[in-house]
Amino acid sequence: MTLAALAEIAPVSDADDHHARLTGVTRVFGKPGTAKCVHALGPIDLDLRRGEFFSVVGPSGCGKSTLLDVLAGLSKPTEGTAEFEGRPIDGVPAGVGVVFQEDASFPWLSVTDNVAFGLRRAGVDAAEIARRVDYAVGFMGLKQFAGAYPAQLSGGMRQRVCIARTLVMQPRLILLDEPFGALDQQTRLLMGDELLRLWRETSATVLLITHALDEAAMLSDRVGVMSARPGVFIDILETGWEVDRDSRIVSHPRFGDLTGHLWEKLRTESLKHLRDG
Amino acid sequence: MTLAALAEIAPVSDADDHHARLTGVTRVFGKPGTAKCVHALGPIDLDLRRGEFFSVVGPSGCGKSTLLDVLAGLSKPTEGTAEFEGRPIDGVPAGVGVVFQEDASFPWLSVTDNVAFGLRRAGVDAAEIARRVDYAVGFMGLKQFAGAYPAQLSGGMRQRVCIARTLVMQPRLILLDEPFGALDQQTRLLMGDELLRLWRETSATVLLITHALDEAAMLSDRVGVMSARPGVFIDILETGWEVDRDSRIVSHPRFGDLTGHLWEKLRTESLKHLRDG
Amino acid sequence: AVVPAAPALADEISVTQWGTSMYGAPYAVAMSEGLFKKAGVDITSIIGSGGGGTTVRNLLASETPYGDVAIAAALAAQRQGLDVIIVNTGTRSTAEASLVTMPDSPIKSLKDLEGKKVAITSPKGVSEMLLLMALKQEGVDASKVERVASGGYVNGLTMLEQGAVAAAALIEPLSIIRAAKYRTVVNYGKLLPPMTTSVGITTRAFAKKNPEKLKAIIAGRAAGVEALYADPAKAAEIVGKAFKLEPAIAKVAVDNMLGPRMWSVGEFNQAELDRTIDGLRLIGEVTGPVDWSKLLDPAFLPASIQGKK
Amino acid sequence: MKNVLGPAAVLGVLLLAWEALHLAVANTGLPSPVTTLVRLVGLLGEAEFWDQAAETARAFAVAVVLSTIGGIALGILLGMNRTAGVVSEPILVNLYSLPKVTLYPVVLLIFGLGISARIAFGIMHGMIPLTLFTMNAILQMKPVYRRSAAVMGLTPWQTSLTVVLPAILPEVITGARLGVSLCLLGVLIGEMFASRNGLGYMVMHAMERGDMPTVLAVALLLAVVALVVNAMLLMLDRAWRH
Amino acid sequence: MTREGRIRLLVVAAAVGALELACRIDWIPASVMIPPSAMATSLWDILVSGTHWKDILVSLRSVATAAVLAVVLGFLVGAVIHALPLVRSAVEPLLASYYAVPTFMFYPVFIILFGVGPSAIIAIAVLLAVVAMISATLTGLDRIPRVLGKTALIMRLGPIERAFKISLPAAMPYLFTGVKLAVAYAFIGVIASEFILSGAGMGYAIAYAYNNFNNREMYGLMLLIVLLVTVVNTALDAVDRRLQARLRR
Ligand SMILES: Nc1ncnc2c1ncn2[C@@H]1O[C@H](COP(=O)(O)OP(=O)(O)OP(=O)(O)O)[C@@H](O)[C@H]1O
Ligand SMILES: Nc1ncnc2c1ncn2[C@@H]1O[C@H](COP(=O)(O)OP(=O)(O)OP(=O)(O)O)[C@@H](O)[C@H]1O
Ligand SMILES: [Mg+2]
Ligand SMILES: [Mg+2]
Repeated sequence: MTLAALAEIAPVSDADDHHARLTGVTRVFGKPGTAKCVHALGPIDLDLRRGEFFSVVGPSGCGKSTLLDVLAGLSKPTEGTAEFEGRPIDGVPAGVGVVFQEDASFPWLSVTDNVAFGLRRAGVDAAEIARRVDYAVGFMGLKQFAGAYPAQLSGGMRQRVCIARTLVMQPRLILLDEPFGALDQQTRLLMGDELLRLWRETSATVLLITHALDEAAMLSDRVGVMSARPGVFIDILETGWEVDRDSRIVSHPRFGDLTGHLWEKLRTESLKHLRDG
Repeated sequence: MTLAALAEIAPVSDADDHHARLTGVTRVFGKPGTAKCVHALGPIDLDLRRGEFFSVVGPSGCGKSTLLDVLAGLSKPTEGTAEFEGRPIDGVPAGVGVVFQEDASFPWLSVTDNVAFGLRRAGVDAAEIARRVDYAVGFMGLKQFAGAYPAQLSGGMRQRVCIARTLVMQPRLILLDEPFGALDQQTRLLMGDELLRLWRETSATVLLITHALDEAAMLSDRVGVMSARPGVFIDILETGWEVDRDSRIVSHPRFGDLTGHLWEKLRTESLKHLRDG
Repeated sequence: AVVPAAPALADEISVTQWGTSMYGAPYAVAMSEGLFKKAGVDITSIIGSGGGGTTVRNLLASETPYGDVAIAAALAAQRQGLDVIIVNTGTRSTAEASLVTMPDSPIKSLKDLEGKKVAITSPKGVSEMLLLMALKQEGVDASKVERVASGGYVNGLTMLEQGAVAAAALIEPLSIIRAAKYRTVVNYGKLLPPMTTSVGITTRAFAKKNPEKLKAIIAGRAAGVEALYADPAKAAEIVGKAFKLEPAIAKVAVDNMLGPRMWSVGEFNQAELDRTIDGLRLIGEVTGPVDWSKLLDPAFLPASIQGKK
Repeated sequence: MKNVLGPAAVLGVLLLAWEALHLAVANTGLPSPVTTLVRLVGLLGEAEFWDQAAETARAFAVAVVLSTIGGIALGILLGMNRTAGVVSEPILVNLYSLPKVTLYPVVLLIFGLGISARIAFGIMHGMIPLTLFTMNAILQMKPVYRRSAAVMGLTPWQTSLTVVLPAILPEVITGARLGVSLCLLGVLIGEMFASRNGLGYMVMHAMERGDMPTVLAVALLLAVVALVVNAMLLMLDRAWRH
Repeated sequence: MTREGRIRLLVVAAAVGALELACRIDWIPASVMIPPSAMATSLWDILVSGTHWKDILVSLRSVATAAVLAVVLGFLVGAVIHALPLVRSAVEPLLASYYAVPTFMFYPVFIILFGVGPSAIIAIAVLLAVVAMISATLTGLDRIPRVLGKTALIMRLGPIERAFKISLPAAMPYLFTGVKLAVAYAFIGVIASEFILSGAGMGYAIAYAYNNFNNREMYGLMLLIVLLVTVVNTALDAVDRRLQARLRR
């Protein structure tokens, strides 16, 4: 398989198939024209296909988190439109779950209470809460820490708590903002395995933001490569993996091709960022 | 090229060629027999060849830093012997430079003063100090930040200051303990390029500890893979790269093979660590 | 508007050094014997305070703004434009104040203090005034006696014990409690002629609005003074209880005041007033002339003593 | 248990040092610890003492309640708006480090000599640290908590109650600990300077009479009470910070 | 000046203006408070006439002495406690509760020990201030990154050189926070003791003016203290901020 074949740009999928869609989205911070005005993102056109695993890679500060905020309804696009399941995004849409880059577990709650938090606020009945929390805690391998508090857990464990907390809400679209950024590479690859398992079991659409090329290459159906700020997609790559994959594919020859290709695209963009100190 | 060929275990090099050597080194913390006693490392046998670039990868807490401490003379082995340039290591040997995982730049000194710190103490004359500091600062791309204080720099920049500070002392053996652990992957790959350039220019022996398999695969002549605690080498891999390499080799097919092989060796070891939370 | 909040209890009056000094004895007696009630006013309790201006501030803030205060404080209040008038005399002797030294000290008289240090409580306070008056009376050059402000009588005694000063000001009942530890150099009550030391004051507005109540208070106090002189033993018992003093000490304290007739029934005595003003001039508290006509108002004194001057 | 033993040992050493001091400066009126304790026991048997203690306790309690409510409310108000917070912080810090006792006459002039002056003075001492801690806790709360709440579809009210409040609570408790201590200090200073009752007045009165055992007995008692109250808050603090 | 700085200035100016107005229209009676402008002229008169220079100097000298003593003692005690973990674990809970102890009540003891006068007052102030410095020293020594210690070893620094060239500068931002607090507490300790207990100094002068109904002089002196504290605080804060900026990583 040649690089040219890999780099084929994904065609815009037809309307029925798309789950979330950004059209001409830009985001500018501060008053336009003033010195503090930052053009952070866009214009971005993006179609997330229902059920796909889509990753976004890009240099630091290129607007990845901003993109996620727009999809999560946490931030309004300056221009363009964002829609989820056919409806324009206005406020946080039901059915969207988010895992943030920073550790967002609540230190004052035990693991179980953390995971149950959202369900309790939503007024789900107790038996159902118990069932779902049990499942999520078990799924994320947190059984033996169910009563522990976040301070007693490692960073990786805490991110699992946050993932479980999102998972119990049964989102149809899961947005993850560099959820494993603080972990070392080996742990990250293993967490990637669990993410894949979760994706397969829930059949949700997943958008993963990451700075790790190997993570993107290994986990995704498609990888979007962003330019330095203002971030636009300079490439969208189909990986062509089976649904039934795991971290062992890093020894697959195509994996090397993929990361190599991604790195080629990103090297100059990253250098731009690095030069600014 | 097959994996079998890659995985060839390095033979013990002959005495003239070795630069530093660990023989049967173990390190146990705490009183043996007590509950607090931790067998952190070993037994380790290691020969560092003069001028080679050797990387160590291993799961979290397997004893990598402990190994480095022994080589740096910061920690005495419980058993076994450590020698550098033919002499047993007792205290910090002259000619060894260390860059730590944590940011060790002095926040109260400017970049120039940070880099000059060691030289000033050693009583090198002013003109020579200026020359060497200038060179090192320029080499690490810090020219425009020469007067800045560490707090004004990004994490990557600060690590460069520490590298420059080690560099000016003209060490013959450079030990690096996950120096880019806190940086994102793309920045890390770029820093790797500079490390390679430095290694070629100084022709020092380099021992790099890292948790990033791609970093190890791309930078090293040899990669030592450690088991979970107590860490022992379960594999030592020759990469076979040219001396004149840079981060673009990540798209080389052998790069994928190397990382894949490393990951295969490490996956089970990392899982052991992850399970303990 | 920010209005000074008044204590809720009605008919509370203020007495300086209540509980520490003998100024308040007549009030204790009058309250205990129901003499205020007999005079037509119900005094339920006394607002005490450290003394000086605080007492005046307190009484200004209270519903029944009458108080027994040091004359210096009354003058200071008037000087600062506060609308107070003096309506009766409280005490007229300095018998409770003295100057002491260590038993083995070579200081025998005020003369011996030349070139030495003496502890007073605070600059421009009563203890300094009395010392200066006594020195003047004995013809000792005051500039040769260094006065050290100690902040309080006990502090002065500590300095004395540590040898930091040659003599220290002292006051009853402390001087009685510690009588054994020191030797008295001079008892001001014996050395200095009588002078007005405390006065009853009120605001002009209150006097105008409640002349009857004011008269009743003064009359009640006067009755207390008379009862005190009539039966000192009983008075000592009452004071001891009110001030939480041991009975024996209270007895001595009251007895010491009988000779110099410390408590005035209330009448004004120009000579005694002037003496105090002379003393206050010595410490610089009073500089200009004093216009008594604006300050004093004898109209509220009991008829029996109004004429006496 | 172990974390009581250490401080107890330190207190023991302090008592010994006191005794040594007493012996060293013999006859100057510094009572020995034993004398002081005897006096303290005596005091505890006097109705008069309890009256004064109740007076202090009342002022202290009201001051604590008011400064806690006021401090937290003001802290939240200032913390909700970054500009308000940044503007007011140095002013508050400056007020904190001001020797507030010099302002006591103003308090007296406004409130008179009653209990309200002492309460006001206690509040002046106790409220600022709480305001500062609460404000900073809100300003420095991890933004991701609020974002998480938004993503989970919480109403602003739910967010304040179930996320913001527990998130800032440890800081608030730390502030309260300092605030409570300073409240007590404020009330006592007020009583010492101008008052006719309360333990501060009692100490001042005893000082005037040179009654050192009483001074030290009351001071000791207050110190112990303050330490105990503080230790309890400290434990609450620790318990909350899992 | 930053936007916040300007707003702050405006807020303070508005508060002072409001006070001035409230006093001028007699909403606050003159017997309670005099207008800020009158406070300022009173302060001017006090400074020009020189009536209170002695008190001012006495207080400032006491504050300075107490602050220096507290900083030096606090640092030394802190360093010693830091080196003895057992002592530390015993002392630390007490340090945390320390401010609840009404230090002023021990004044008579200090008079016995140090005699009447500035020394006893300085002792109270030191007692109040020293704990802040001890705590800051402990924090500072704790927060020296371990890696700097290792770096010192790698550079083969001796213990003295290490203390002066690494430990001290690394702990400095924390130590300075202690210095800042120590100065503030020294101020509070000295002025408050003078106010309640003594016969000299600015604190006493204010109490005296209060007792003699001299509102004008009282408010002049109060203004002086507020200004002094503000100036000292602002200066220390500027240094503190600069040192803290180093730690922001
Ligand atoms: N609220 C804001 N106001 C002004 N500028 C902002 C704001 N939020 C983000 N920015 C700027 O927008 C740009 C994009 O920010 P964003 O956080 O989306 O980047 P990112 O790709 O997520 O970076 P990273 O990889 O570091 O997480 C950055 O330059 C950032 O400084
Ligand atoms: N001073 C010590 N006392 C007791 N145990 C120690 C000490 N230093 C390290 N250890 C233990 O020894 C083991 C190895 O530590 P080391 O820091 O060498 O691991 P590492 O491989 O560098 O880990 P990481 O990847 O997290 O940096 C760990 O389990 C650690 O807890
Ligand atoms: Mg981001
Ligand atoms: Mg390590």
